[in-house]
Amino acid sequence: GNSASSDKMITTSEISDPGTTDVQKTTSEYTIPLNIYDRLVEAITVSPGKSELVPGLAESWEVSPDGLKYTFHIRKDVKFHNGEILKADDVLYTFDRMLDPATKALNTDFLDMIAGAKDRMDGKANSVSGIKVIDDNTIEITLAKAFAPFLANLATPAGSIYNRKATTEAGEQFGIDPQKTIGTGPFKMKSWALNDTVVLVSNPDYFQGAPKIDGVNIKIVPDAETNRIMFETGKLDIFNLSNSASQIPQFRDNEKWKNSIVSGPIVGLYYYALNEDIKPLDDVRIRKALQMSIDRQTLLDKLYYGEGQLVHGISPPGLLGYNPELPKIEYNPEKAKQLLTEAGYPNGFDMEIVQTTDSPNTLKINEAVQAMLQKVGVRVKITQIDESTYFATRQVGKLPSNQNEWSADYNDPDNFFYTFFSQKNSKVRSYNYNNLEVNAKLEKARTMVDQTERIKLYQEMEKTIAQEDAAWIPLFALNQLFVVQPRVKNFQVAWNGWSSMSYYGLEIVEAK
Amino acid sequence: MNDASTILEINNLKTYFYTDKGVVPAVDDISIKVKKGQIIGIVGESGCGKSMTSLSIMQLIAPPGKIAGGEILFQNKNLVGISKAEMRSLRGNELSMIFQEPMTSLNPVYPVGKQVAETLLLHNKHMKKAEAKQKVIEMFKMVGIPEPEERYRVFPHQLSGGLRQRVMIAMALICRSKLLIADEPTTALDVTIEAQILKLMKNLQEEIDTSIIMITHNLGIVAEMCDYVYVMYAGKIMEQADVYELFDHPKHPYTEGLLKSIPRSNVQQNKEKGLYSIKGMVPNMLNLPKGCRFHPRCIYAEDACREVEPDLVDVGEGHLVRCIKYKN
Amino acid sequence: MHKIQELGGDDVNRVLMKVRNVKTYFPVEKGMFRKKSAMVHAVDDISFDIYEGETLAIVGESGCGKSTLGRTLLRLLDATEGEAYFEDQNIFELTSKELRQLRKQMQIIFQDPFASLNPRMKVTDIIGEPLVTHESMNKKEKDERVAELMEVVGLRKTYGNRYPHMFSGGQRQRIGIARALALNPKFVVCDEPVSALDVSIQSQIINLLQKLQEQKQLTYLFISHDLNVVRYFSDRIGVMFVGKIMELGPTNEVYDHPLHPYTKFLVAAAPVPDPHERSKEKLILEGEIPSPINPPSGCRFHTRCPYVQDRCKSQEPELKQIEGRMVACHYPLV
Amino acid sequence: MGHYIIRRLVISIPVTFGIALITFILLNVIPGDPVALMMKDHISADVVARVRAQMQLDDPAYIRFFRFIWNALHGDFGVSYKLNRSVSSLLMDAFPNTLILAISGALVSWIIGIPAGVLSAVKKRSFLDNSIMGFSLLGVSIPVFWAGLLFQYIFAFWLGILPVSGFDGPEYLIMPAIVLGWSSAGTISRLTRSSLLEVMRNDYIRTARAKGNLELKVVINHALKNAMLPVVTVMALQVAGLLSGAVITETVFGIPGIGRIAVNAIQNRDMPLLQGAVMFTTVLVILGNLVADVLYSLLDPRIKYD
Amino acid sequence: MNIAKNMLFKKEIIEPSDELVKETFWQDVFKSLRKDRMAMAGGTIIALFILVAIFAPYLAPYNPYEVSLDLQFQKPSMEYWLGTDMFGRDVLSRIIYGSRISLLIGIVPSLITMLIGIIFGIIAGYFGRKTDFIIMTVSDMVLSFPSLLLAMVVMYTLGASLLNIFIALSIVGWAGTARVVRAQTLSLKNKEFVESARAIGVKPSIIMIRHILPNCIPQLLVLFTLEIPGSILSEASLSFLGVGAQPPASSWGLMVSNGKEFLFNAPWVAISPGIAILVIVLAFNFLGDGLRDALDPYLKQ
Ligand SMILES: Nc1ncnc2c1ncn2[C@@H]1O[C@H](COP(=O)(O)OP(=O)(O)OP(=O)(O)O)[C@@H](O)[C@H]1O
Ligand SMILES: Nc1ncnc2c1ncn2[C@@H]1O[C@H](COP(=O)(O)OP(=O)(O)OP(=O)(O)O)[C@@H](O)[C@H]1O
Ligand SMILES: [Mg+2]
Ligand SMILES: [Mg+2]
Repeated sequence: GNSASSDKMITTSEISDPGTTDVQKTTSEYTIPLNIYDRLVEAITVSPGKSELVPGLAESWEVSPDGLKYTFHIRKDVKFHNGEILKADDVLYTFDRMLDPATKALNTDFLDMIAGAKDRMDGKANSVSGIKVIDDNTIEITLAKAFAPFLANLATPAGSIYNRKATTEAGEQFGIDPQKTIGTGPFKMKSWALNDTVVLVSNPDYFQGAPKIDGVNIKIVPDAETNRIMFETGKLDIFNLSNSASQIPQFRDNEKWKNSIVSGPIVGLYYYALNEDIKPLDDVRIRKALQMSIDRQTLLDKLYYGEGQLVHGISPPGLLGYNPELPKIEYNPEKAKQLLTEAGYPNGFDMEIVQTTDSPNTLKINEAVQAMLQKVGVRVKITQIDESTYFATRQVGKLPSNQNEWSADYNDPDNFFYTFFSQKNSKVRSYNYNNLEVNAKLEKARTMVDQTERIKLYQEMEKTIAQEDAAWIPLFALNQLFVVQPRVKNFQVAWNGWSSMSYYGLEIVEAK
Repeated sequence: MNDASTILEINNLKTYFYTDKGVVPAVDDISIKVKKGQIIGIVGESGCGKSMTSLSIMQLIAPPGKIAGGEILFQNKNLVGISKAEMRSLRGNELSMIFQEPMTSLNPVYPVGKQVAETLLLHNKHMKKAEAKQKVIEMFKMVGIPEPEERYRVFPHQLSGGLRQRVMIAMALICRSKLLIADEPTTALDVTIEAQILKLMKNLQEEIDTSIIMITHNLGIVAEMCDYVYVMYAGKIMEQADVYELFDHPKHPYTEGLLKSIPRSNVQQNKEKGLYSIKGMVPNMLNLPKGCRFHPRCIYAEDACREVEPDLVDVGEGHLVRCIKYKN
Repeated sequence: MHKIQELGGDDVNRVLMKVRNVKTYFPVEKGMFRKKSAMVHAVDDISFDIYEGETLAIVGESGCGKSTLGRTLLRLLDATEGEAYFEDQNIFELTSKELRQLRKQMQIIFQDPFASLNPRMKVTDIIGEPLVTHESMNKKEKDERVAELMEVVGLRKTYGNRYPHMFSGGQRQRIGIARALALNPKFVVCDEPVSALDVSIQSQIINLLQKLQEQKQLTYLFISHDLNVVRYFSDRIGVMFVGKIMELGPTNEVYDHPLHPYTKFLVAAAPVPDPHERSKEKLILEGEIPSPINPPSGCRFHTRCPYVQDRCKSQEPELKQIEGRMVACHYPLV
Repeated sequence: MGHYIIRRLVISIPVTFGIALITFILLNVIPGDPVALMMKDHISADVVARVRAQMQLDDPAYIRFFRFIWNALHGDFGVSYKLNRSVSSLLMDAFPNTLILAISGALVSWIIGIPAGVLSAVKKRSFLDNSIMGFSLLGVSIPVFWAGLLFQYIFAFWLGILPVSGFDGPEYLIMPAIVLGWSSAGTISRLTRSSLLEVMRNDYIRTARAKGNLELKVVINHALKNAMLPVVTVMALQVAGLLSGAVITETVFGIPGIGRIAVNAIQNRDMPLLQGAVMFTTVLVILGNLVADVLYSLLDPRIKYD
Repeated sequence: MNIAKNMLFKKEIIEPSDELVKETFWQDVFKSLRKDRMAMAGGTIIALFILVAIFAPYLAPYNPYEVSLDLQFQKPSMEYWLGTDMFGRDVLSRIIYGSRISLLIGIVPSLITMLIGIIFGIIAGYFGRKTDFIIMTVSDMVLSFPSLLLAMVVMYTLGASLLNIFIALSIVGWAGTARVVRAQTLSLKNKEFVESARAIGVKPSIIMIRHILPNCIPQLLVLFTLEIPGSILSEASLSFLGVGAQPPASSWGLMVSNGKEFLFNAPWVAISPGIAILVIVLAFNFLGDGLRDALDPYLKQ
């Protein structure tokens, strides 16, 4: 019986099958990894939209004053699902595996700051010089350069720790074959019917105590409406409204469900990227005009039913260093027109907005924005291209303007600022924003050890990038909404959104 | 005229087609009589209503066609208006038919033996299949199908035209029908095969003593097979007579023309003169000429012919003609 | 060009066409999948001459290869082997351009007046098509010529812009004849031109063909299975049986004194339109026509021949000259 | 027959090869990059370049193509980029689901289509004919994703008698099969109708009537078997077509089948997977064709393959 | 009795009597089509939709592209007959304008399909042998490639645009037409009138154009009317998969697939374009069936 009402299994759904649970080989779809593996450090949600780093598999750690050397003390009582005891060697193995070219890992960015990582990746070394096992319970990691968010970085799903023996034995099947996919987490993989269901069962030996539920059925349900009907007929315990924002009012206004909605802010935001290589977007006046011609409040109200708040810079609320004092970007089509005229485009200009073919939600924003820009004379053409082309074009810095979302991997401004505007990433993300001063500051901020100074620097940069240079158009940070069957208790919106949903704390209480 | 020897009597039969272009009087008031053991012939050109006459007897006229009048007395029972069930019990049993196209008249997906047996089983509710098969094989032998046991199982396409027509004949005669309607049974066959089939029919007729209505446009076949002949033209009978009488003393100009226009092998024809031919062509059934329907093609036509439709008059010895020249 | 020995007949008439050892085989396509193992021997080694101005009839039962022969001689089908000379040109060796030229000289009239006219073309265009194809005529000249042709075949010229389905079978056959005659050919293959027609119409068409032959000195290869028509219409007759010519000679002689048993039975089988004849015991040929895919060994007719001898089963008789005629029989009925 | 089948299969080799080539070319002229796609928003130029090299994606196209063909000939269709699994096992896992769906969908379409076709042929141009044809054409005219949603709404939401989505038992099959079957019932019924009408004109039908058969028996015993000949061909092809054509049904009803795999493969530029899926379905269609021909020959005594 | 004397050389004109059928082929077909009520209803609806498409700017009460989020999801009312969508655009106006794209998507690919199919089909059928083998092998490939997937791949390759939809649907569709035309050509090729043209010395290319093509037209016409609804539905499927018509254009398929998510809270957004598709598809089907019935005797001549 897989139905939601039976026993103490939770049934949830995903739009598409993750394909693999090996976090080293995927850069998204972290829900299952988060529940079956643990990390040295964990980022937990302390209150809606707020997170904190807490000890995970490492019960404590020390950082050298120069911020280069990290020493982790690993718990002694942790058992893998296969019965193996966690040792420092497993950590070494895991991180080495990520950097080993044979793995063809996609998430190397999370570890490539470790000393010797580059050589390992390029096949010049057989091990990573910066990782040392001191004893079974102690591991020392040396960085090539100071990297302030390193701990937060390790707390991402990409930092999940594997078991050397099980992983080596599993070979290519690791992360795929449920029986061979071994972690230390509160849940174990039981079965996996591709494109149908993944079943997780609770791990009674979990080092923090067994979960209160028996397990989780994750159904793969590609169609949003099907999802909804499944939820309403009790076939799902949790319904994620983020894929069907249009259903929000339905549930909000529904007597039966309105009290079952769990909502929370997430550390993430919606934005438009502007490619400065494409004329006339190279002109800051144009970019500012665009910022001012979009009525972001209306977008938020009409397309997302007000569930969220506007963002005027780069950091969304909840992110370390979020600046609530930041001046607001106003909606002012008159001024926008004036700016356009100043820039030499009194009659507006033609602009292309691209998006991927199968993202109806993006299309809605784009269509609305298309109409808004039309009012100031900017003629927008929406081009839908397939995801593959989209990313391939973006990678070489040629993608026209596009709307996108970003939610935090780890709670640090670096995850936003550096990701978008560093010299390295500005091209890959097709901004082609080249403010050398900012570039230098970004590199510097990474290595700063003094957190207060560092935050100040970020807030300064935020003003420059988002408001003076208008390098992008921030839109808003949305709340994440879920409708949850009444029998499910303790449901909490993860600080950074659905993709990092942990089921560990959930409980099931059958109503009498 | 209800004497016991008359098996079929058609009186004033009218079969009309109600099409959107108008009414087609395919069979227009014809009367035919068939005696027991007699072979009567119906001749006429294409489209003159021969097949429709036979289908009317079988009550197989499909819409938009309809029997618009007259009666068809088969063994003194009027088939017009008879119940469907009653008609079905007659079809294939007392009254059967052979069609022109042996190639297409057999169902391609069933073995021929089975198709013949079907008729038998349909009309003999208690007959066992094995018995039916036995009878069919006997019948096959009788119609001259070599190796009848093997042939029972073969499919129509595996047989030649002549054999298929034999199967059709076996099917028609398997219930020893009283009346067999043969609608151009040999048109699709070769001369040598045609001769075989005609001979076979004649023999069978003598043996089983059925009556036959032989429909054809070939005067040669009529001369060879029939006792009494009806000549049809545009839905009407123009002349009817004993076969010798008709060939020796054709009275209607149409019959006369038909007989003359056949190139004869036994008469030395004068090539310089050319063949005799009837001018013009068969009229459109939707728009028949006024008066005698043959008058536009008739070399003797007078004014009167253009006005009144002549009656069929008896000129003695069972010879009837529909021509103004003959009045009683 | 080598000299070809002439076959049979007197030398008074000029030979228009010489046919030598022509074979036309068709690969048999079994089922949906083409497996070309067997061949239909539709025309199997046939030789004869056609004289200018004569009507040579070919008779035989269905499937014996009459049409195939006619079509091969016009090169509408490619012969498998053999030669055919039309006024000393081997038509099997012509290039497609030469062939198109030659087509003005030789034409064909088909059996089915329904299938032989393109239902989507107007009568003028049907009759005018040969003119447009071969002569650079302007529209007016063409229309005049078409009108003339229509008149010749007995069609009212004002009906030129009608479609074929508006005509009766006999009229359609006339259209087909007009089309065939448009380029003033010398040689016309008539492939059962009257068998689809009613008796009353049939004689009209035969008369027309005869009239045209006289007026235009046409040579006909007249294919038919109606022995009565053939007897009336042809000068010489060739009797075919399963791809071969069994007997060839002047019509009346062949009819009155058949030398080949098959001819004898064929002639006897035709129903005679005279009831007085019926009391006579008819000669009836037993058995079925053999398949042209696997013709019987020896004489093809031996399986049905009442006079069969052992030799007939193994040795194939050649077409020999006997009493001024050609016969392919070991034991001709002399 | 054996020979025939073998030769048919031999003939289908160029077709299969051609399809592999076409798919390959199509997928290679698109500017997309599977590695970039795998990384999505976390894209990094270095990583992409490195992983591409590791995956031998930078080899010239023809080398990759022949490598693919060579491996495919050895039964190895490679490993899906996106799903990290062997393509063969992915397809083999999804195939039974799709097969069951296709067959039951086809069954539904026959159950609706054939009687509808027969009825409307017998009652040609009557009210009954029009309404039956209308009903079966309705299935064709409603986009599948709509019909699916409608059924889910009615049977799962309102009436609560059928499961919404998934593939855990026979009850899960009912709605998808009906939706799928209804959408192709129109084709079947129309074909049955026209084929039957044509057969009914044949002389042997008149013969059957002349024997004294009941009209119903004439239709069923004499006409239907002949009329079904072309229908059967289409039916076999239809099953083959449904195997890959059920993409949308599979999506709406969450059925883990070949169609969804193929669509995902296209979307993810997952070359090995798409190649595999296309080859797989192509072979199925070719087999479907063959089955159709063989069935035809079994039903129609006139056709013999030897 | 006096038999007519020598008739042979008498000049004789046969009157093609006026009693014989005078209608041309199309008049005849049209006549029997007119009696078919369903077909006529279909034809009328199609004609209406075509008129709507042509006069869209005059008929549409609002600008179909005008977004005003304030008017989001207005229920059908006197003001907005069919309500508004999530961008506050008038659904009726969008349907009216959508008819342009949807009809184009129905007709253009079907035309291209026909054209390619005719060319390849006739050539394959007429020349046979190797030409036939090659063309038929290619068409086999297309036919064995799942059609929706093929269309998707093509759309991905070429990018989503109206033109590319035409191309994608044509690439998918031509093979079927080619098969039909080829079969027809094969049967026509042996017809006596084609042989007669060859006997006259007409060139193959002209035979194909003058004699074979016109006789395929009835069949093609039926095929054409049935191809159109197929294309319209394919576009709806492509829209569902995200590669159909591109916004702000309003094809019915796009409207239906976009509106699907509001089927419960704003059903009017999706239902009316859905009905439009349904009606036009049914109309074409009924017309096609009617044509088939009307042409029936000619298809089998
Ligand atoms: N379905 C129909 N609709 C209209 N008229 C019809 C129909 N069927 C037959 N007819 C007409 O009925 C007339 C007689 O046809 P019938 O088949 O009896 O001729 P026939 O003498 O058997 O000719 P044939 O020698 O060609 O078989 C024809 O003129 C024909 O036009
Ligand atoms: N294109 C073809 N392909 C294969 N076989 C053919 C073809 N044309 C004719 N045949 C076969 O060749 C043989 C001779 O055919 P042909 O048409 O020449 O006969 P025919 O004497 O004209 O017969 P009919 O009197 O029926 O017209 C027949 O067995 C026929 O089946
Ligand atoms: Mg008849
Ligand atoms: Mg012939």
